[in-house]
Amino acid sequence: MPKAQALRASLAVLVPLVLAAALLPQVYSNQLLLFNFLVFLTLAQGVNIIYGFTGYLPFGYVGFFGAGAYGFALAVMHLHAGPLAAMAAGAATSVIFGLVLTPLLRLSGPYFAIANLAAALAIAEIVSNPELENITKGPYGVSLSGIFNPALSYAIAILVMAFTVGCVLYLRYSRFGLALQAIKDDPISAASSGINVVRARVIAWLLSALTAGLIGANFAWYVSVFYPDNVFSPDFSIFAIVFALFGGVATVTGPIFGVIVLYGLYNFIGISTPQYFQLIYGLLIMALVLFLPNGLASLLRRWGIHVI
Amino acid sequence: MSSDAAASKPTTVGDATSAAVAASAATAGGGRAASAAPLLRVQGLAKHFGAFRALDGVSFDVMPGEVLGLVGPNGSGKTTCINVITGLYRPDGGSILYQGRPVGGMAAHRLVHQGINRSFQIPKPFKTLTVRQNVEVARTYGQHGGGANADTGIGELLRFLDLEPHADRYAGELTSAQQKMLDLARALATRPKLLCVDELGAGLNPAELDLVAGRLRELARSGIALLVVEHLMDFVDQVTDRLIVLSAGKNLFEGTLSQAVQDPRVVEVFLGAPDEH
Amino acid sequence: MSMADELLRVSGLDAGYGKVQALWGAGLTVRPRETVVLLGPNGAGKTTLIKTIMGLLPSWGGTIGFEDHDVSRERTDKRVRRGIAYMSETACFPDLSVDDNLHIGGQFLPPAELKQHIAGLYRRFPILEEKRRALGSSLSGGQRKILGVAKALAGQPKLLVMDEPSAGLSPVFVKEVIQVLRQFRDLGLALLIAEQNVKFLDLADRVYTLEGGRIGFEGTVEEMHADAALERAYFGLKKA
Amino acid sequence: ASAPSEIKIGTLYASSGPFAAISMPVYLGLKLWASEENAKGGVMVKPYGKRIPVKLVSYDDQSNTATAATLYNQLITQDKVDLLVSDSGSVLTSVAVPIAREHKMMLFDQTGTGGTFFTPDNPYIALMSDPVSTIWPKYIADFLTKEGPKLGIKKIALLYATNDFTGTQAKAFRGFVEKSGAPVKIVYDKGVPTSTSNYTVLINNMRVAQPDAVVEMGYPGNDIAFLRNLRDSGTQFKWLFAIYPGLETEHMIATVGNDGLRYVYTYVPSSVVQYHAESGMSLPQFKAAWTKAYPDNKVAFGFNAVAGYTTGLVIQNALAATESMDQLALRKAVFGLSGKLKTIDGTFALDKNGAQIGEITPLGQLVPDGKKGLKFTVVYPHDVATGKAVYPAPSN
Amino acid sequence: MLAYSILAGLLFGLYFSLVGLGLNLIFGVMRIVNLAHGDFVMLGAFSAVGLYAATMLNPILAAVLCLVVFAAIGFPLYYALVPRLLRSPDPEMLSIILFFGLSQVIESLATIAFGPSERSIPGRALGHHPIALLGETFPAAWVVSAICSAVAVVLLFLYLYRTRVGRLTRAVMVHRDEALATGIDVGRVSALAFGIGLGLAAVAGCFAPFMLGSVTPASGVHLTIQSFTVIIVGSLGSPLGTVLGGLIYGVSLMLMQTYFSSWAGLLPYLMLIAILLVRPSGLLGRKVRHA
Ligand SMILES: Nc1ncnc2c1ncn2[C@@H]1O[C@H](COP(=O)(O)OP(=O)(O)OP(=O)(O)O)[C@@H](O)[C@H]1O
Ligand SMILES: Nc1ncnc2c1ncn2[C@@H]1O[C@H](COP(=O)(O)OP(=O)(O)OP(=O)(O)O)[C@@H](O)[C@H]1O
Ligand SMILES: [Mg+2]
Ligand SMILES: [Mg+2]
Repeated sequence: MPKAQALRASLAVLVPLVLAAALLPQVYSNQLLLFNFLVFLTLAQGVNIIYGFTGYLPFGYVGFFGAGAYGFALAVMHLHAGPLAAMAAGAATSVIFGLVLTPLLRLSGPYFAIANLAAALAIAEIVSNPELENITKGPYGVSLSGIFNPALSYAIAILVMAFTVGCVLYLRYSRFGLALQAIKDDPISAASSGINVVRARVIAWLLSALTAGLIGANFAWYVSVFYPDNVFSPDFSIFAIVFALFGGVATVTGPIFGVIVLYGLYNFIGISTPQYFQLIYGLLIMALVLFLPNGLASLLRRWGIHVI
Repeated sequence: MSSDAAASKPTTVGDATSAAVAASAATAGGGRAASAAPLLRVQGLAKHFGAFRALDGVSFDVMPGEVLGLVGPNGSGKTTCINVITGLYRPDGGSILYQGRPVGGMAAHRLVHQGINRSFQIPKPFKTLTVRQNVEVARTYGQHGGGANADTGIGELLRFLDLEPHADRYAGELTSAQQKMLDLARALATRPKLLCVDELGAGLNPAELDLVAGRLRELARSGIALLVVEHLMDFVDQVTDRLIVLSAGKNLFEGTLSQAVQDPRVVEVFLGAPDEH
Repeated sequence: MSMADELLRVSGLDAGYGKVQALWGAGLTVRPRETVVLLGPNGAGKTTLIKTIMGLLPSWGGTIGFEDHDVSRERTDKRVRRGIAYMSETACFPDLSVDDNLHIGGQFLPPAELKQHIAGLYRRFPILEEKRRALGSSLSGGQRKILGVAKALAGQPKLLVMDEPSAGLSPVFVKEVIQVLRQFRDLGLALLIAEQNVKFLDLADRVYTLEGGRIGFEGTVEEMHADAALERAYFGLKKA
Repeated sequence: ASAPSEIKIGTLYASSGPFAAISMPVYLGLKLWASEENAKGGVMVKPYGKRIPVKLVSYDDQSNTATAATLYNQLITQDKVDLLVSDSGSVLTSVAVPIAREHKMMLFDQTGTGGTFFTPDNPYIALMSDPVSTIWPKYIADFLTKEGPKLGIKKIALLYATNDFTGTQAKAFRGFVEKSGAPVKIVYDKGVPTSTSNYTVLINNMRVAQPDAVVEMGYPGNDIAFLRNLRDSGTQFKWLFAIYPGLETEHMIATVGNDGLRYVYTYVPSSVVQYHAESGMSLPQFKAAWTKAYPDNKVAFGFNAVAGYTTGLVIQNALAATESMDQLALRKAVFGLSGKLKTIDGTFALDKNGAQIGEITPLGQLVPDGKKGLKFTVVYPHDVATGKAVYPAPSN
Repeated sequence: MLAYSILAGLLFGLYFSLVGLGLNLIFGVMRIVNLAHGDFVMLGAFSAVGLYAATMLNPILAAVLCLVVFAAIGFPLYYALVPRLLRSPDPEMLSIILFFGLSQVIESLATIAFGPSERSIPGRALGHHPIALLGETFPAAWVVSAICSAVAVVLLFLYLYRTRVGRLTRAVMVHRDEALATGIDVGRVSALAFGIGLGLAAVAGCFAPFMLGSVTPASGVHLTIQSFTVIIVGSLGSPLGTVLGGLIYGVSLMLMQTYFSSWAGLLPYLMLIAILLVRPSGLLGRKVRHA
């Protein structure tokens, strides 16, 4: 892939995204809504990294998110770390969790998806176990009001999101990304093309763990009071996956559109017609799968628009 | 293979192969001296699937630059043999020496870097990548440490295997036969010294078989040792120097085809009684 | 169409994949009890033609007539019920027992009739009788093809369509398969076979060649040998 | 200042998901209060010196905390509500705490009893109804430690669901018992996941420990499963406490059945103690109003419904007393009610951090009443007691 | 205590194999991940509750009724959703989203219809007195539910291995394309399997009030996860595996409750992971040949 093209693409995607994220709070005061957009943009791209480029559907993706959040919380509570150091700790926790889970990559298709879900539920169970109260505060939730700082944590979230999108851009335009797609198509052939399949997969896996961990830590920082149920809620996984798939995986812009459109609609419905919130949203998702199965990206392609 | 490609044969093949296999040309220099040390030595190779013994003590040598035919009835263990040699399965017994070093159970991609590669009986292309990208990937990661400039000689390689017209189609759209050629192209892109081809001829008509046979001989001449699994005897006759006949995971026979057709056991389990007409 | 002497009549058939057209106005006929072999370089469109005849690929244009019906718009299972059996590359269900495979092949026959018909098949193929409980996947490549033929025949078709039945078979099995087909041809079964292996021409009453998605030559094997170009294209240099 | 046409009260509810069951009654209770007051032309708002209708601005968070967070923010930043009322339960309240604080909004915390919410450095929260979990189980402990020995209760079994609500109470209970130094011992002490829906084996294990008294603490789902399994497996304990038979009596009767509830000890909610309400409706009135407003009893009437209604009453009295509509002024007004306001829910009292320490619900026992019915006897503390504890529970 | 836990585990497990059965059938035939499975179980439960409240109908009869009704509902639902889905590029994964949407719809409709709070059926509906089993006594409802589950499993087994359609169903399970080529009306066979799958889910639901104490419209999610644990452990597409998975799940859960109660929630997940790491395609899964 020509470097120039990659560069152009990166600018075309990152600049507007970051600008929008940075400026919107000036005009729209529900910053938390914007923050959640950043969270889901990052998570959807994280899903994109692992599912879009290697074909593993991370059904328990929230495990990384929660690990990041609790890594953050533990660092603050026990090491009295500053927010940024604590975020590093959160990311590290998530990556370590990812390392522990690498054996799951031996599984395929739904087996992986469900095993990953199980892993996420497992870590949630562990964290929320009252016998670990002195460490994790068990089910009683953590309160980090001391370091509560919405403005700064929002700014950092923009960086995390940008970093994640950057990773996807790299995969989209690098040889490594091509290798990953090759593996996705046929691991055996990939191996006999000289690709170290296991290593490549692990790298992608840990990369998506890292991004989820970062944003998880960031989330913990932003809300600063939460329970295990908050940060390990399966909704995070499902939303991220739905957004990514709807937008179109293995592209950079697909998941971005996915989040903007779907999460936008989600909040719109939730605020405009709360009484039928769940019903309408459920129907909407079904309709999208049935009538737009290849995601938005495919639609654009059909209209002859090149999708980055 | 489209017949027009047949026209552009003799010239391209030369430089294509030299490009494709420059790396290995030195090692064997085309010579097939029986005295030379074997490139690959398989001894008492065993592979079990549960209680079933797919390979049960198979032994043979492949000399540098030699074309060895590996034939046998369906289910006799030919593909399994290749799978084990190329690191797809770890052996359950016996030894594999490559250039004198044991490589049994080594990871597939490392064997590729060492110069062992293969094509698949049921072709396995990267369906969502274009033909060119398929080869690019192999060229990029095929040598140790990766790095090789992705697009050197890819054009020649595609031309050499008559894939150039399809270079920018998705591999998933090719016919099985074309996909087999793509497998071959990918293998060659990694500059192998030992190349195992599994039933390249299946589904080709005699004219096409002649063409493919020619290509394989080209490769052999440029110094690549070939292990050829095939059921079509005319093809085997054209391509191979020597034959190993497997039966039920064991060596049944070793020698030339002309000797093989004399051997009643080979005739019984593999060749079948000569046609009445 | 007056089909008295024609079992299958394909005319002006177009088909392809997505936007890529692979078949251009192909036409052919198969008469009752007749064996037709379809030759062609790879990529010519044999598989496409056969899959379209079976309704596994949508036809873009043209007609497919079987007996007195236009089946071009019918679902595959309907066509099979009419008596067009198809043997795919997979040939049989690898994860089902031989017995299951045969019963599935003849699923739409009345149970009693199917029972004795299958018994008949076992008599004809003792090798399957031995392995009736074994899984398809445990059979060797050749045995699988034989099971495939038997499975196709279990439905008592009038026409058996096959895509490269000999691909990947060791010589002994190729001979076996040809034997079997010969038997059925003699029993009055019409065959349409896409093959590359010239040995199958011994069976053929008529031959079609397909090139670049278009029917080229049509005629008998003798006529084919008479044509030098075809000779070279299909029988290779050695024989020429 | 010119009086606004309406007082905007923002709140969330969970119509679906795990918290729907405890959220909806609270929400409907609050809604009922609003419509009652509006029928009277609104609530008296002191700064404007006149009655002003209240408007409930409410969204559905579907038990999803991320969504809840955005919606709380929506209420504050977009709808610019005058008062912020949190959703029911600690989990859905938790996200509101920092948000309210950030925007300097007084959070009317309905049933979020989580200990972590109430910190000296956060003036922007007050708990309306439930006692904070850390003191709620006091009377259970007192009864077992003070009266227990006389009745011959020596061994106690404690089984609880490991969530904030019941986990904290179990912890508190354990603490009280140990501090008391009474000759009673906790011989079985296990926490189970809140998702536990099957207690048969646990019950059997408890039986093996031969406790004289069993304390089971869980969400309604847990209590229902526990009591049903207990009855179905034919086991009976001499003394058994569970939370929801008291808090959601009708609901429990509907799901567990009378026979499964006989002689069970439980919190006696306002519903029986009949606190004489100086503000708002008395319990019978409220019950009547409820059945009138929600004839299709899809949402269970009980303690949670009362809690929602109480929230309304606190707001009403705070508005009547506040100097201005400024949030800190409101806080002052709310804290001003502490110890004075007497509602259907008993005395409203806050500690300095805003945690509810008003009525600690007494301990009562459900005893057979007539053929199939059940009635409460309040057994502890003595000053409100209406009868003696039946121990051991006669086998039915 | 040990004996009791194991016995209870077996009964409970038998029930959970029933809960997973329908999900597995649907996956086996259509390679569709029915994320709304638990919600159909929930609907079955509410039907039983409603029928009992209205007419005191015995849950066992309710189960029979549900099997028929939900199977009937399954047909149109199949044709509305699945064919379109199967035409999409990656049906297996897209099905996850589609049926997630469906589960949302079902849950919300259920909430609108029944309200959010717990509903149940008195335990005596399935027998008044606990039943003694090998010296231990269990709730009658348990034993009855377990027996009904066993019956359902056997019936499904007979359907698959003793009937003509069952044979075709297995054919579609093992190789959809070959089934098409062989002239099987894959659509009809699948629709049937889909209906039966939903029917089984509903049947399982009819016993849920007894096994789970009560149900709410939100119960679906947890049930779906548990079902997946069960069928993955036993390996996808294999009804026998489901039974095995169910029993293992039940027994280990009960043992966990007995010895490390607060960790009980953790166990099923660890077990699932452990088993998959040892046998990547479940306990009864066959190894796939790669080349
Ligand atoms: N992964 C596997 N699992 C189980 N059995 C296997 C596996 N791979 C091969 N076998 C069995 O091992 C035997 C040898 O298979 P193999 O494919 O090597 O034979 P072959 O000589 O290549 O046959 P053919 O000429 O038909 O390709 C066969 O019986 C096959 O069923
Ligand atoms: N799935 C597909 N998508 C797009 N194009 C395809 C697809 N399958 C085949 N084609 C194209 O259609 C043409 C005919 O293919 P077909 O498989 O019918 O040829 P064939 O005669 O069967 O070849 P072979 O002898 O190798 O089987 C080829 O050009 C091929 O590239
Ligand atoms: Mg082979
Ligand atoms: Mg073909």
